[in-house]
Amino acid sequence: MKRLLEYVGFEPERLYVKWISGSEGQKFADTATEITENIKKLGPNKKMRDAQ
Amino acid sequence: MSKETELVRNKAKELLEDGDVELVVGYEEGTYPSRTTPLFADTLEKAERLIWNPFCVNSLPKLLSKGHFEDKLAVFVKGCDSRTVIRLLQDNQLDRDEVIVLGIPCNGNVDLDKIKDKVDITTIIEVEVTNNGVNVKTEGSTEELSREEALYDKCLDCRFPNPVIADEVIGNEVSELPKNKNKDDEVASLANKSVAEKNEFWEAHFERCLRCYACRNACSACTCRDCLFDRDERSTWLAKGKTLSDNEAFHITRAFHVAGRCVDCGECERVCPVGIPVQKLNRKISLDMDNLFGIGEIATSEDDIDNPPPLGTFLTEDPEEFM
Amino acid sequence: MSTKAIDKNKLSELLNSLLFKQTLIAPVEAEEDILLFKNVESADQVVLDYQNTITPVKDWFFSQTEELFEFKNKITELEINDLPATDGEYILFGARPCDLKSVELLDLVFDEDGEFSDSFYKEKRDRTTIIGLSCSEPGAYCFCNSLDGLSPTATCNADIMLTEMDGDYLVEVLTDKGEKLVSDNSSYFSDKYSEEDKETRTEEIVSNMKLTVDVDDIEAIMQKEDVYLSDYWQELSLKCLGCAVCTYICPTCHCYDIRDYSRGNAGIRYRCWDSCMFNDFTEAAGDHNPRPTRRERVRQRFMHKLRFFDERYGDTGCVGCGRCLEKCPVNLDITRVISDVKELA
Amino acid sequence: MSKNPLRPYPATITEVRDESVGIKTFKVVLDDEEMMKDFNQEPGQCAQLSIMGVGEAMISITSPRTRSEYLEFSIAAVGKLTDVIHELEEGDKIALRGPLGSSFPYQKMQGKDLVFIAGGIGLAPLRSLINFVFDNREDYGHVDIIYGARSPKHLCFKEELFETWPSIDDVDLYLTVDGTDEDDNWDGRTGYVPDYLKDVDPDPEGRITVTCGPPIMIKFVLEALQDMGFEDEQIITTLELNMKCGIGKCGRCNIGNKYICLDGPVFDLTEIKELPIDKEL
Repeated sequence: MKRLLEYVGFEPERLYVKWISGSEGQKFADTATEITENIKKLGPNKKMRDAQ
Repeated sequence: MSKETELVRNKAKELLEDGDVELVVGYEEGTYPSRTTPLFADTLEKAERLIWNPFCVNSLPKLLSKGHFEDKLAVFVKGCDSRTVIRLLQDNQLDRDEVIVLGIPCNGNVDLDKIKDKVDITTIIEVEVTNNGVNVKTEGSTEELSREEALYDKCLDCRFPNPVIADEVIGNEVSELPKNKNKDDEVASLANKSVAEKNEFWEAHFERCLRCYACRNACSACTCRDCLFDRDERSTWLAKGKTLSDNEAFHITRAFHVAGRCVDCGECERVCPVGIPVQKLNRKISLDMDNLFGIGEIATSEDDIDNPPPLGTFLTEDPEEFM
Repeated sequence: MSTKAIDKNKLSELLNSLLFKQTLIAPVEAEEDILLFKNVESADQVVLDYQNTITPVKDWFFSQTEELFEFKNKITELEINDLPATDGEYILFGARPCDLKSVELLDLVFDEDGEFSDSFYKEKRDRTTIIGLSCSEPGAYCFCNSLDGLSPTATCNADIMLTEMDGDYLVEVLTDKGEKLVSDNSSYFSDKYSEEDKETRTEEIVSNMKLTVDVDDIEAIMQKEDVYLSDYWQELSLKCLGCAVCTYICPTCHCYDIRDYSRGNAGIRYRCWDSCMFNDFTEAAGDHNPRPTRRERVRQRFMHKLRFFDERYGDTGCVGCGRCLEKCPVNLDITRVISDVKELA
Repeated sequence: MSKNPLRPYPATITEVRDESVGIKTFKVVLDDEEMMKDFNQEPGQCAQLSIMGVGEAMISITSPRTRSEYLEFSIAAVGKLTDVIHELEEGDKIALRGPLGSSFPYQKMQGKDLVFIAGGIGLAPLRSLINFVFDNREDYGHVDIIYGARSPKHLCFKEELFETWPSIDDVDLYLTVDGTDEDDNWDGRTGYVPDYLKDVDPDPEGRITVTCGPPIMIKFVLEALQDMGFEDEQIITTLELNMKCGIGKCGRCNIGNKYICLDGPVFDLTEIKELPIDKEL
């Protein structure tokens, strides 16, 4: 999926897929923080902006 | 009458006469001798209308996948179409015992859109396709064209000129075809472009999409009776309206749905009225699937019928890029 | 009203000058060999020697997707508002006679007098001046000449009609709107041609038509019960893929769907093209479907074009543009259907 | 700019009544008073009801214009939109446009005896005409109402069936149910509507019949009426198909040269016989 989205012109950083077990609370929090920071750096998505 | 046409008619008549089948599915002349249209011959009279030439392009097995036919039938297939047969058998859309597959080796199909500026397509009498080029004979003259100038793009990169499944092969086997085009290289070169360039490329194409769903309806892998795109009233993420993002969502979703099931027949791209390079999407997915699951080319022999598509099964050794 | 002439190079000057004041919609090449009517920014983009665009000009008057109104809703509050009306004037340049005729037919559907006149269609129609362009070279699948009142140079409801001559265009000024455009830009036009010149040119062009079909009595034949119930439709439906190419590129098909886009407490209602070829088109609640198989759907399409449209509006619903037979993935050919049906009767 | 024919107008639900199993009746008033006063629906006409963000459906107006201060709709929950409508309560908003479609030929019926034959929710479109007739009682002759439902619980408009209508002069009511459950306190007839019609056996002379119900019931009623000697013009029914625009353009409900939403839903049998139909609708 990541590969295809990248191919059609999405920034690859916009899609995260990660396996986190229910017991890995810290890993989940860290991942969410990491994603948020990266997305902030990327700025708003320019693709598919005309969606209603 | 060409030699192939004669063979096709004789075979059809023989099968109908002997009562081996009730119906023979082939092609007849369409609007012009250079245009063909499917023919469902259930009588000897109709079998006399069958033809075979390099204009016999659309995939016939797809027309049989609706469960409309109760009687035993025979169908003519080219190499690409024969992979569709395997695809449909994998999905239980065809019953192997009820279909006689008549394979015909193919050198490539002629694209009327490509040659219409060079010859008057209404006057074409005969066309011969060889490894070296394409000779188009019209009422007035003979035009010698290169394969690139005359054949469908999908045929320029053909890896299966001979049927991979057939109860009988009619005509001589084709030796290896010249590679006039390399789709995989095209995919790679597009993939190597910048995010912005890729975006621009696809948006220009998706913007034109009419959402006529010809690509879906012609697709060998699209066999759902009830397609999600017809059920969009129930989904909130993909609207029927034609906007760039809905068009884009449609194409990305469709590409995923055929992942590991696309047989690269190229019909999607051929039937698109607005020239969207659909196959460039599907081929990318096929290459990714091979890369991830090592499946290579799918639907290349009768043995593949029992190989389930990789995304339809789970194996513990499946790759997990996200762990 | 009057016949004039315009030089080829002056035509593009004229288009460029019109562009300043009005929006120009004209055939452009969106991709190799893919011609579409689009908003044009410069006359250089306009393609003059094309045969048929992929989508017909109906796309301009009856957009594939049209927003109908906006709403804000909560359970006990509801506000519905029309969207701001379009303003400005438009010029539709380069419509071929088949497409011109189709606008005449769509007028019967959308622009009728009465309370249900389609305001969206009508608004665009009233604000658009149509400059038609005769076909100099009919395409391989064109058969307009077989239909009543149509030919590669028919003016139909154009305001101005151009016909390519040797080095220039014969200009027919046909309506008040056309008259206004020509008098506002009189320096571009000269008085070189007469009606006779047009007739001569028409004969010349017609002689190049490749495809003809005899449509005489087709409506009466389609009315016969035997024809309606014939096995022919079943046979024909076997090769149909059930996609909507034929209906979406057809200049006279006018079916649409109505849907809502909504997010939170607000949204819009829009309509979009729909097709009688889709299997869920007539499906009602409870999965009841009066056209349950491809047989009924294929029959409906041809019946509607060749019989029902005529019965209701007094004109055949086909304009002979040839798009459907050319673009149909399996070449399901309306000219062949017409001759086959005649055999049935 | 001319009026947007696809735009509905806000309205308020002023009453919700449970009618029968899965059917509710909604009393609706347009928020714009002028518009409400001018609505002026003819008996048998429909309106498009919308819930924004969900969709729109053509529903027959079950109240007559002689009671012009409100509009009533009896709705069975059979799909996405009607399910949402069923959740609405008094005071909630809905959107509405209309009146749409053809009406019963109530002028042609004047001075005639009338037979109404309905099954299940098929009584809803007839109810607007029945009440219109009763509000103009002296213009019409004898009235027979033959009505059936799956079970006593499925009978709609019970108050009118058992109280209002029987008390009106020169009216005969014939009620029947397909079957009963143990808890039904039913001492009336059990059986199908077409059979009851045959037993009632109305004389075709000077009579007009109006029927609406499930397709299979309509089929047998039409056959029975013709057998009894009714002419095609004396037999009036309503057709229903999936409709969208309601104004004869979107193509969904096209049969032959007719659009059911615009030229229908009311047709007499002469008109129906002219339509190209190769199977039951």
